[in-house]
Amino acid sequence: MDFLFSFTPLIPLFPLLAFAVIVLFTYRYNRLSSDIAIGSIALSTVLAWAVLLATLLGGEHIQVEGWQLRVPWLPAGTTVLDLGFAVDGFTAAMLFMVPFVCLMIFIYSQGYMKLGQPDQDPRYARFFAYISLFAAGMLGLVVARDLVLLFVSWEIMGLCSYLLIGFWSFRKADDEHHIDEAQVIRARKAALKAFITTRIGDVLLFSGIALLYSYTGTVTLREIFRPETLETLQTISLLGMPAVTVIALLVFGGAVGKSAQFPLHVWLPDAMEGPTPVSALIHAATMVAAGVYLVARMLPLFIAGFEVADAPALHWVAIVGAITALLGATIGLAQDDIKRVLAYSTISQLGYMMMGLGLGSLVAGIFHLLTHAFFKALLFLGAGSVIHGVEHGHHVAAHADHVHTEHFNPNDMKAMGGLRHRMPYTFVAYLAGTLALVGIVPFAGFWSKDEILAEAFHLWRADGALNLPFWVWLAGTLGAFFTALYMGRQLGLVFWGEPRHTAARHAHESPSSMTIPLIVLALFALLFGFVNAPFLGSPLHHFMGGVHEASEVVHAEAVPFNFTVAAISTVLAVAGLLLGWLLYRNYRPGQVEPFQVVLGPVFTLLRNKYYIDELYQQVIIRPVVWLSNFCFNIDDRWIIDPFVDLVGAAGRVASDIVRVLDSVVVDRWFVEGTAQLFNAAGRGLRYSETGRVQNYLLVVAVTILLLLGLYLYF
Amino acid sequence: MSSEFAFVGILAVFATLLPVAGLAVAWLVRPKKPNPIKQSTYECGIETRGEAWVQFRACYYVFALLFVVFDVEAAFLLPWAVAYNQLALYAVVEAVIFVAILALALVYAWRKDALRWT
Amino acid sequence: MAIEQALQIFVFVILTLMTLGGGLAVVTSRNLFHAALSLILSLAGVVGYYVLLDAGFLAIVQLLIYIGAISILILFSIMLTRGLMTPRQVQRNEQWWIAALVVFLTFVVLIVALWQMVWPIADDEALRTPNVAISQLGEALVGPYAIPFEIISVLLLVALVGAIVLARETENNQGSHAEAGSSE
Amino acid sequence: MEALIRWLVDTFPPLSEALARLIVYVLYSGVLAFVAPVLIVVAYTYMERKVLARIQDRVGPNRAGPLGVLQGFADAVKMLTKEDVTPACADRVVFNLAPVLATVAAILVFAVLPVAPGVIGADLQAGVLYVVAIGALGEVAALMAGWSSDNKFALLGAFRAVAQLIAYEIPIVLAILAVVLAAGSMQLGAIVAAQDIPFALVLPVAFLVLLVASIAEIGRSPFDLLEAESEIVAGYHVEYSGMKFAFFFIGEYMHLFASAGVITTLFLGGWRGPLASSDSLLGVLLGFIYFVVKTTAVIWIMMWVRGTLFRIRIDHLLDFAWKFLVPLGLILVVAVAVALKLPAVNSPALRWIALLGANVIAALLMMIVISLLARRSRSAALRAVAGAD
Amino acid sequence: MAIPLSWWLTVAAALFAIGLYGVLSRRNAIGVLLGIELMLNAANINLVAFWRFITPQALTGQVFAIFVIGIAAAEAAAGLAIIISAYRRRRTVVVDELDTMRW
Repeated sequence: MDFLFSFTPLIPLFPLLAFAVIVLFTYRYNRLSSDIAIGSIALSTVLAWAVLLATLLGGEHIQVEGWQLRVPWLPAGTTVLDLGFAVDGFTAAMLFMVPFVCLMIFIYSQGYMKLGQPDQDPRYARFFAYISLFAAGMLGLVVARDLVLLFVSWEIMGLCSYLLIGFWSFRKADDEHHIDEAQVIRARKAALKAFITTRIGDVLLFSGIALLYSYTGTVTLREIFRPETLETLQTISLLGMPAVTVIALLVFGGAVGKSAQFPLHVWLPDAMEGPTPVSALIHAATMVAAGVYLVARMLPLFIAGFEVADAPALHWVAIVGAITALLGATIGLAQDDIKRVLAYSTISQLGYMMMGLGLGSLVAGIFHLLTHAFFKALLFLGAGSVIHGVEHGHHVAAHADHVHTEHFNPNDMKAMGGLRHRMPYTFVAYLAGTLALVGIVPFAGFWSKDEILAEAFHLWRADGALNLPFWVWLAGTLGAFFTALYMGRQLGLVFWGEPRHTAARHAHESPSSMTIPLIVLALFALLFGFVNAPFLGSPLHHFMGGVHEASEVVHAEAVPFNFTVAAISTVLAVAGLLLGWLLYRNYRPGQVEPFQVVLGPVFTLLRNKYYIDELYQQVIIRPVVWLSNFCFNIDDRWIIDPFVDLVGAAGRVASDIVRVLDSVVVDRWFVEGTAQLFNAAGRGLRYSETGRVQNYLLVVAVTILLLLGLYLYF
Repeated sequence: MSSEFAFVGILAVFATLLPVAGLAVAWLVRPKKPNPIKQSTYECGIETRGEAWVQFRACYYVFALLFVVFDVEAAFLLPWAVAYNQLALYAVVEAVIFVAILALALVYAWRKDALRWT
Repeated sequence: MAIEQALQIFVFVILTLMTLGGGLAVVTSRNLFHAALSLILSLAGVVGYYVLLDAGFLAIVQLLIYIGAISILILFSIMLTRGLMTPRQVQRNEQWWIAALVVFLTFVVLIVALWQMVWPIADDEALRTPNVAISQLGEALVGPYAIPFEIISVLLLVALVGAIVLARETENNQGSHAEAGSSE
Repeated sequence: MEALIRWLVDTFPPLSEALARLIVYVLYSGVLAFVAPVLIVVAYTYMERKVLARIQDRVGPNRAGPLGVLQGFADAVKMLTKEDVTPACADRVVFNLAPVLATVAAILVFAVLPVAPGVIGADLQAGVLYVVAIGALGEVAALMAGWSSDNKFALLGAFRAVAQLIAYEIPIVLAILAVVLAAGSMQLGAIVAAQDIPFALVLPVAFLVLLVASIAEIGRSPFDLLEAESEIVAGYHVEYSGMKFAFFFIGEYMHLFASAGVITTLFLGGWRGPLASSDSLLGVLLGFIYFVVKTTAVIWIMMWVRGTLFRIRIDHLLDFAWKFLVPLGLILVVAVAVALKLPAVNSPALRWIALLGANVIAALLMMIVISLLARRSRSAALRAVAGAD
Repeated sequence: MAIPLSWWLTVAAALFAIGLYGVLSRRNAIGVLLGIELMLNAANINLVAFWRFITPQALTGQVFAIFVIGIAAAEAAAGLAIIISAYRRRRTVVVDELDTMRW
């Protein structure tokens, strides 16, 4: 048993090795580097599942205690920070999903990047290097035992997201791949935006970790969550609130940044500039999930806060989650770009997960995270193959009539339509993903979303008051309705109706390397729900629930299946889906958007994303720029330059004085004076040299006499 | 120690007595008829001319020099010779070097033809 | 023992007369040859001193080297550098009276120093048995004093070479001198 | 000598040991200073004339006294009565002092000679060196004589005499050094004791060198340039006449006997003979007889040499000394030193063989060197001749 | 032993003084050399006297004296050679006339 566990450190290591090998050696040979990347992630998947198997077999003890390995590596002052790997039930679950999804996406991107075809992406190997690094970062985060390794992998993911979003930003205009200059600029801006917003979150996270370390003296999660350390944290008050709450909020800030929750969600839609597999990998399955994983991992901290303070951090998590869910869902309604719709859908789903965690139920949140990873990855890949097909169609069209039409955006849904006949596999997979996302009964989405709503309903029912759980439940159900609405709209626009553009007409199915992963993901999206189906006794609950038994704060046992909640959510889901589908089934190009007719001004609001981007632009970016200009002026014009000139002038004056002094005093008095002195002395002494030996001897004798005399005298 | 030399001293006294006595007797006995001719320096009959001039020969001085050098060498080597039986092998080497260096002096004089009797 | 000591003192007095008398003669005599001979007399006196001081070997070495070699050398150089019987010159240069004064004062100072100083005379027993066997002397010469032993040989070599160069160099002058001599 | 002193002390109780010693010393030195010179001069002048005559196939002095034995005394009387002329501008003091010094130097050598077993004047620790040192006084006497007689020829003679004496003193010293190396001590008594095998057989080369050098030191026969009649007027004692000249003559003969005595002591085993031993009076007498016989033998050799060899020119004489005898002496000393230190040498017999071998090697080496030099100088001379014509 | 150390030192000092006077006052170069010889001998006497009275057992005194004699010999040889060559050159050995080294 233990032998299997010893593989854990290898899981993140293989992709990291792949990254190194590709970057250092094989960046020129595209096929080889992609094979290495895929091979490494496949190995990691196998190892991860072996570890999963070990934890399953290990039984209760392993699931709670978990295995850990301590490697002292960074001597920091007196304490030695040790790099540790830990696996428990919770980690095992993640280990099941993350590597597998990465594997599917790697295989998909091989096709997406058109390996071997004439217009293969010139920086193909580099792409695989980045995603391998990203996979290593994500896996490292999952198996990390202490905050340091967690933060390091967190940063790696941030870096990779920046690189991958901006992947098409280095393209030279003349490249035959028809990425236009505007695209390049947008990509560059999006990458920068993503990096800075997540960076804000990271700063909060880092300060949280720093505070935690300063108080508890350790970074290992296990030591932090020991009851007595939590007590000490509760007692210490910081900024008027108990320290544990402040730290929890800071950590949650990090999660908000990374998982694009309400205040810091602006970067995710823009992140769609990156290649679709990137979006799928980073902005659907793993990275954004990392924030949720972090909060889940630090849940005992939040719970400790829950006991003490009146406005505990946990409530804030739930509130932000709810707001984000509603926000994401509503904006999704008004988007034209196929990937942006999915992006806002991801934001709302993340909101759901935060709501789940906010209610204190780890299992609900994480279960939703797992299911969401599968069907959201599926949807993104599906979108990707749609875009791929449309692009291909556009090429064919362009060549056929030798006319370069004005710029054509393959992502624009308005230009698509009627693809269900042209791209059947993609259509089927996309349909499965949609059903799962919306939460139709037998599919994964239903069980996980319902779990959260049931949790909320149960809590609300427990104490009856219109308290937070009630609002959470309400937001959840409304969200579910809006999700179904925009997914139906998307289906109608993309797959139904007539192709509204020549490109759509010529679009055709993607190659097998892209469709196979779709099919596999589709299967998972559909069947994964049963992992935690209540009627099966919610096995996941047992498998993961134990982790927080120790904290016994929040009711850990699975919430009984609540029929009414399920009924309400399913009805709303089906209604939304049908409504969307009907409205947009045969939408003709140029026709006024039905929603617009229904919502009117609200629709334009939604289309502009509640003007949040513009708000930030005015409120934050402008003042900062002004401030920097101001400092520059102060520095250069009014303080430093004059000071330098002053020093120069002083130096010149001093040297003049010295010159004068030197010529007058030194030359005239000392030099000539001494020369004359010696001259005179020399002349005087000359007469003593008589040349006669005996005179000298006489002098010698006299001196000897004198010396002897002196000697005797004393 | 000094007792041995006592005999030398006494012998020296007696040795000087012998010629002094002899001369005294001779001085008493012999006829004394000094005359200028007899007292002139004997020049195989030829009148002496100028001072007694000696042709300065460098070699006289060189011989004296070599004599001094070898004399000092002998004085130094004799104690070594006396203590020779008790000394170990290194003594031989040292003495050989000593003799070699001074032989060098002789060789130098010889090569430089200083020994030539003009 | 009384006779022994009386004898020694008597001999000491005679030797002192010889040495100091010879010394004075060396210094004051007009004829250089007489000066050299009185030097020999003085050196003979020193030989006697060494005998009295129980340094037998030293006495003989002094006799051999000083009287046997050096005085011969001196006599040679006297005869070689001056014509026979040069007219009597006053042997004292003009600064002799200063020298006399200084010398006398030095002598006085030395004597005072001697009498004031308390010499660490060895104990009587050691005084009685002073004789140092010549073989000990030989061992010392080759043992601890090996280096001076070798250096003295080098010194003699150097002196000889130098002297020969100076003397020989006069060879060609001698030729000229001879003509000069004969031409006079 | 010690035995005598003890005998005296026993027989005359009032005598203290020191006083007895004093008396004995006075007696012995008296004998040496007065009796010995006369006897020696008389005997050996007679002997010399007889030997030379025999060599030149003539009778020699036989008029004065039976067989001419009294010839010596006749000479002595003649010397006493001859007028002693002192040159006008001679340096009177030095002129008179020279003969005295010459005689004293000769006599002083006897102080150290072990005439008979136990009978020795002063067995000095550095006896051998004393002999050499006293020899040096002779040169001073020569110089004094040459200088004081204000005679150009005398001075020239003195210079040559001293040059010769100097040249031959070094080989003597080196030969003696070899002997001291072999004997291990400088005391003549000890050297005699060390000569179980007479050193002449052990160190033949040293013996020859000493013999030749002594002959030259005395100024006899082949090297008698000093007072050779046909040369520059009888050397430095040209201005001497009468008794002063006699003392030079006595000095020379004493020096002859002394040198012979030294040679016998060093090389022929001095008084050692079959029965000679210091315990009995008879033994002492026998020792003395042996000593005199050996010394006479050596002197006879010298006279024989005088009779046969021709006179050597001054520059050959000096070259022979400096370029042959001195190098030979040096090589000899080194050879003996090395031979003694050879690891195998432990028993006396082996020492004898080693030393003999060393001497032979030294001689051979010298022969080779000399022949080389000779050939080179001869070829040079030939070239010069060839070049000339 | 009859003669105490101080007598020896006195005699040596006297000899030294005489030698010094000779060096300072003789007109003839060789005269100066004779003076030097005297001074050297005076030093030697002191050396041997000290050896005899202070460290009779040690050998250093005598060995030193021998070396001094040896060195004196070398010194005399060299000195006389210089004087002779000076005589050849200048036809004089009077020290006063040999003063070319003056200003």
